[in-house]
Amino acid sequence: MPLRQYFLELKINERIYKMNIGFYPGCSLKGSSKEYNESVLALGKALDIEFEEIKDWNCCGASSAHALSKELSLSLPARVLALAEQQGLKEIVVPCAACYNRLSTTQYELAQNEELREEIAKIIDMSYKGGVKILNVLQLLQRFASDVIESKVVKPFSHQVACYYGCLLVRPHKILQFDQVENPQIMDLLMSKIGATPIDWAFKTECCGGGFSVSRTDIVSKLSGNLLKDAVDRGAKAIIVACPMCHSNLDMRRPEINEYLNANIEVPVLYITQAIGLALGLSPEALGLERHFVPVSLI
Amino acid sequence: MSKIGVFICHCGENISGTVDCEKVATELSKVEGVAYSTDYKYMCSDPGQTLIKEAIKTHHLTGVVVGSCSPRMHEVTFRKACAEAGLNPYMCEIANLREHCSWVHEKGEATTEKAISLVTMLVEKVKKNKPLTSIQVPITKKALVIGGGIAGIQASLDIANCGHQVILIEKDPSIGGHMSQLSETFPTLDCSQCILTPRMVEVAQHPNITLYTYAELEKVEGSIGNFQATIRLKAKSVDPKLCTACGLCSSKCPQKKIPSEFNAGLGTRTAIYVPFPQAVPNKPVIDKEHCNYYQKGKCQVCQKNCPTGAIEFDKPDELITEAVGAIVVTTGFNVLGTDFFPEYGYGKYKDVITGLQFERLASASGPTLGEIRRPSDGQIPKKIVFIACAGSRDPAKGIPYCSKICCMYTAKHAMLYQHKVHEGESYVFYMDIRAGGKNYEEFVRRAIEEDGVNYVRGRVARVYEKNGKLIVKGVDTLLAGAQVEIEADMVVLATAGVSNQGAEQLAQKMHISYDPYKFFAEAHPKLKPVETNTAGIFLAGACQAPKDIPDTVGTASGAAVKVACLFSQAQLIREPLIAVVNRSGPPSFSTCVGCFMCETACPYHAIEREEIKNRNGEVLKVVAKVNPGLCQGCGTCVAFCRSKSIDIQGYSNEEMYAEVMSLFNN
Amino acid sequence: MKNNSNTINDLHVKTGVDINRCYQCGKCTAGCVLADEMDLSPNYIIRLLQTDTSDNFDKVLRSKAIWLCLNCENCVGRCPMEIDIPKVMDYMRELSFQQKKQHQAAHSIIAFHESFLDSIKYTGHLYELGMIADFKSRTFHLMQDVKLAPKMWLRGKLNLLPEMVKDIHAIKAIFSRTQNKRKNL
Amino acid sequence: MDENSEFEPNIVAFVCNWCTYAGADLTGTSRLKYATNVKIVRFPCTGRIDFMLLLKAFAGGADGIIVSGCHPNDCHYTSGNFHARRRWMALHNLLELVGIDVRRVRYSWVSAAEGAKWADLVNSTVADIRRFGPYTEYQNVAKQLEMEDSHE
Repeated sequence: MPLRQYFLELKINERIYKMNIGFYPGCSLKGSSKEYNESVLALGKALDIEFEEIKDWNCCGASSAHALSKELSLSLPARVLALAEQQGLKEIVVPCAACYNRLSTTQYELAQNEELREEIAKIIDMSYKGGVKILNVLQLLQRFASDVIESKVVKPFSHQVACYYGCLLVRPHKILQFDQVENPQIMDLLMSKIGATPIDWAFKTECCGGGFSVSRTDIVSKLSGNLLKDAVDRGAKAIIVACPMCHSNLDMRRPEINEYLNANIEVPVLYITQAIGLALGLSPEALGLERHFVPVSLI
Repeated sequence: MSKIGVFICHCGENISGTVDCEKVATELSKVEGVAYSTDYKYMCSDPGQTLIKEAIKTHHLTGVVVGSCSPRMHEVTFRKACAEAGLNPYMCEIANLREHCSWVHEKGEATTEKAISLVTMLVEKVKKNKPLTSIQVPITKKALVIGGGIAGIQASLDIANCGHQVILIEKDPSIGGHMSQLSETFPTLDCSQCILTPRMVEVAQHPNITLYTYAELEKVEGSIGNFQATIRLKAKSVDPKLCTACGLCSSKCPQKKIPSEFNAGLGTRTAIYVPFPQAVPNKPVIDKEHCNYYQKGKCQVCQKNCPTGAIEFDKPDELITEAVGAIVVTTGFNVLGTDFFPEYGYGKYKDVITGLQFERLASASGPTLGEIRRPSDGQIPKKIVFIACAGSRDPAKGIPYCSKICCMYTAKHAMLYQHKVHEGESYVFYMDIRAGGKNYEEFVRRAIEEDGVNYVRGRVARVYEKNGKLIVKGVDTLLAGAQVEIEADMVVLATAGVSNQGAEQLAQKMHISYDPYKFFAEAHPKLKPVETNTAGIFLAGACQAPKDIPDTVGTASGAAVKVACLFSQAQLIREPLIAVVNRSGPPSFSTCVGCFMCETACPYHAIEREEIKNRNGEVLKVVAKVNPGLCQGCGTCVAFCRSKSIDIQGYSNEEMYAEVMSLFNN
Repeated sequence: MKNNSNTINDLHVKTGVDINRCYQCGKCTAGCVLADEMDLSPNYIIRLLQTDTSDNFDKVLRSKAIWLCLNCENCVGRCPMEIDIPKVMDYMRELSFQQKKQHQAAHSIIAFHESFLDSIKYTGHLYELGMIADFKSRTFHLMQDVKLAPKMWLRGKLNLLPEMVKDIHAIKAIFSRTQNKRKNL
Repeated sequence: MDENSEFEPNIVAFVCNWCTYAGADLTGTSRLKYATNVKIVRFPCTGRIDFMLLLKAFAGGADGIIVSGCHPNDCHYTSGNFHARRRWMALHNLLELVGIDVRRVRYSWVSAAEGAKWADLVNSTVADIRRFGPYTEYQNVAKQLEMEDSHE
């Protein structure tokens, strides 16, 4: 029966695409946040998720393009999305929270406004129908691994942790539709599966200073410092993040933060992929832990 | 053959100043069917009316057209005069020569021509008019009041004191409503229960009031003057006749941790319970959802301990039907939850509470016996923050409207706090202070000036806990947007007032309209504030919109007067300007084809279905029938009817066509 | 004092944000992480724009606050009227930049944005080393982070050479097509 | 057109009793002046207005028609004005299709408090219809149809 055949094929296709998920690393993961890239890929391998990188991708423009040009801020991500679509990818995982945010925003804006979609299509000289689903790393882990992680844990990550989502993963909620805006839970849930105890703290979704790392380090020290202090005061032994900007601000800017706080906070900052990787028995080297400025003393 | 009389009024100079009245009368006398035509200085005066009456008698007039001021002024006068002369009042029409002609045009030929047209139009209409008689409907002089809060109590007492029977039903085990939960009341700070409980007792003891608590409306049939209301008396599991209210059952009940509704969740109650000590009636009921026996099949501790054997398990609900002539809906409001405001931490932090919970803390009958103590550890809060508009005026997460009462109760809360905790500090974050009302503004000023409450103009972004304190991050917009951070011990949210649960279903049962927020809609927002669009059903209190106690009591008395007015008549007399479905002899019995477009169009549910049967009792067809008690005469059904089978008396198709076409016949 | 070239109507049309809905509750400012650094608080900026006078519009264009906004979206997430302030900030920044009305204190922030975008323009990616060098030359913050770079290098976090997008013409085309909007780039 | 400057159009207004009729009364009480061309027919509600009556009026020789009732949500009978509006919107296209000049029907809302608005409505309608000239097309067609009917 042709209809039956059709459904059979559909199932096969689904299985294929489940295994092969699109991957957009973004610039940070290729540079200053290499360990995030390494840990995502290592964890993917451990969990049998195969990534297919978008070919010849470009920078999404992140925190700068939208400040100076709306069109540019939509065009750069639009090219990435169009490339993914061209490549036949139904879903792409975007570990960098900034890229995730920009790509999702572009997706939303283009879907809302046909005129704008045509205008952007002209600028990038490519068409984008809007069929690519964008996932952040937490969604990826929740989807593919929430039921298997627990069974694969070999070294429980039994520490008190502060799950830090930052702003870009959860806001704007209207566009991202991810978790609860004021009190997100998914990262807490994933961490508790590997034996960690997530603490209740006050700065889960407050901003770390984001793209001001270079231009206004003073602001970053203040914002990151305040949130780091709250986490430590409440007994966090590690900060868990899913955003390269949060990581670099909390990790690389630690001397400035300590100077601002007039303190010596040594709590390490781990990507969630690193924490889970450790619990699954992956080596610190494979997860890029040695690249951190603040040594990860928990292992 | 019609014999129409035409009477043109000069209205002093008001009409004759620009219209040549004599000419109008002369021209009209030439119109076919006009038997008499004249003009006079003041038609509405006694001699003027006598003129019309005499003419009707002398000339055997079959219809009258008066060219005068607006029918909205004197239609009643002239129709009454006609009736006194033996002419059916609905054979009299008024041509509006003043407001629609002489006053709005300059003197001249054209104005007189228009006046002639206006009178001619109505002459043509009157020719087609049919004599009509008023509709008389009998009235059952007993009222049903739904909801036993202060509105229902007031309405019941007022109606009962007029000498009419009242049935008051209340869904909870006791009457009293939200007002019984309040501590003190603004702007006088008198104790809520002290002024309410005497009224509650009065209701219970009034010979004209039948009180059914733990009862809900099941359905309503019929129309104004003659409703049949079916009421569900929920099984109380306690025989009130045997129960002596000794309280032994409650003290022995093993289910002790049920959040008390009366204490807004701040205290607990048992499964067999009296909601509060002053409850009326003061007899317990068993809450089946929490009772061990009803849920798990065993326990019956209350039954074993009851000295009078009053506990009766497994008794079914009872349905009773009551005939009533009018209904007053006083189902009140509800307090919005604040789960949708995660930034304020309600539900997460024990010491973030709602305004209603604060009322219970401040009330002498509350869980802390009137001391302000925070729920988490029972400490007296040294610093307290009140957040106004927690839900109100917030289209994004809450409700767009202003809940009206929050500004006042927040001022009251802050004041009560300052009175009870002298060394305490209180802050109110507000956007606007809406204190319109007698002595209201003075009350708020007192809170600020005498009691030292700190009013901060701005909203709060978030509340979080740190080291046992609630950190409130707000703003003072009057300081150019300076951020304000307060380490508070307790936060009180001025939660919005919303419609009660089940309001929509209740409205649908009674066919009354409601707004998008499920508050019941009054017939006219200004001039009919306690009526609904369904004749005989009235509204009072916060089921219409959030209201304070004075407004609630005002509308309750208003609704009671409307009921008393209705009951003061021997029979209900209504204008016959209503729709009718034509009827004829066999074989068709009516041109109505039974499409029931009229039924969908009618805003009053006045269209009923009538079966036409042959002699053997077989149904030939189903046609529409108008319930004259419900029809208000808008005529929307007439325009919808495809077969021209429904028509409206006084504005019938024939009459309106004649009126319009008279303009073009020359 | 109405001015035809910069109006809130333009703002409404181009961003879809209707700032007339704002009733000045201040919740945006209350939750803003940078409000105390700003010369104009977010709710004050909206109020200035609401007046729709060219003076007040200009005041916003010349403010430091628009450049400090991090687009963390705390404000819009909690706004009872769902006014997208970050979008307004983006719009005002773009205009301020076009009309060369940037606040002086925003110099380093804008320099960073320009270096960032330049890097993308020429490589298609963010070439961090190049960008930092470019930023330093723009701001003369020559000594900034001198200790950081070697540490990053040691940890393999700094690529010496940029990784280029193969189809660099496509990227350049995107830049040139959006160029007219960004005269200064 | 000059030849039409002397033309006095014949206009009928179908209004509801509760809002527009009362509004027109207020125009009178306020002594605001307007053109004499419009004659008001009182209905209980705009919902009552059978739009066949409009066609009849055009066939009879009306040059323009005003339909006016309560503002949305102000209807004395809750929803009659909505029914009227919906009916008008449906009919509007149909009339256009069969070639009736729909500009000659003015649909409006005038409340009991809008005396001045009523005067404006009448004056602007009269000015418009005066500009359009006498409406004879439909009248002729209707007469033609009537004749054909009577021949059969």
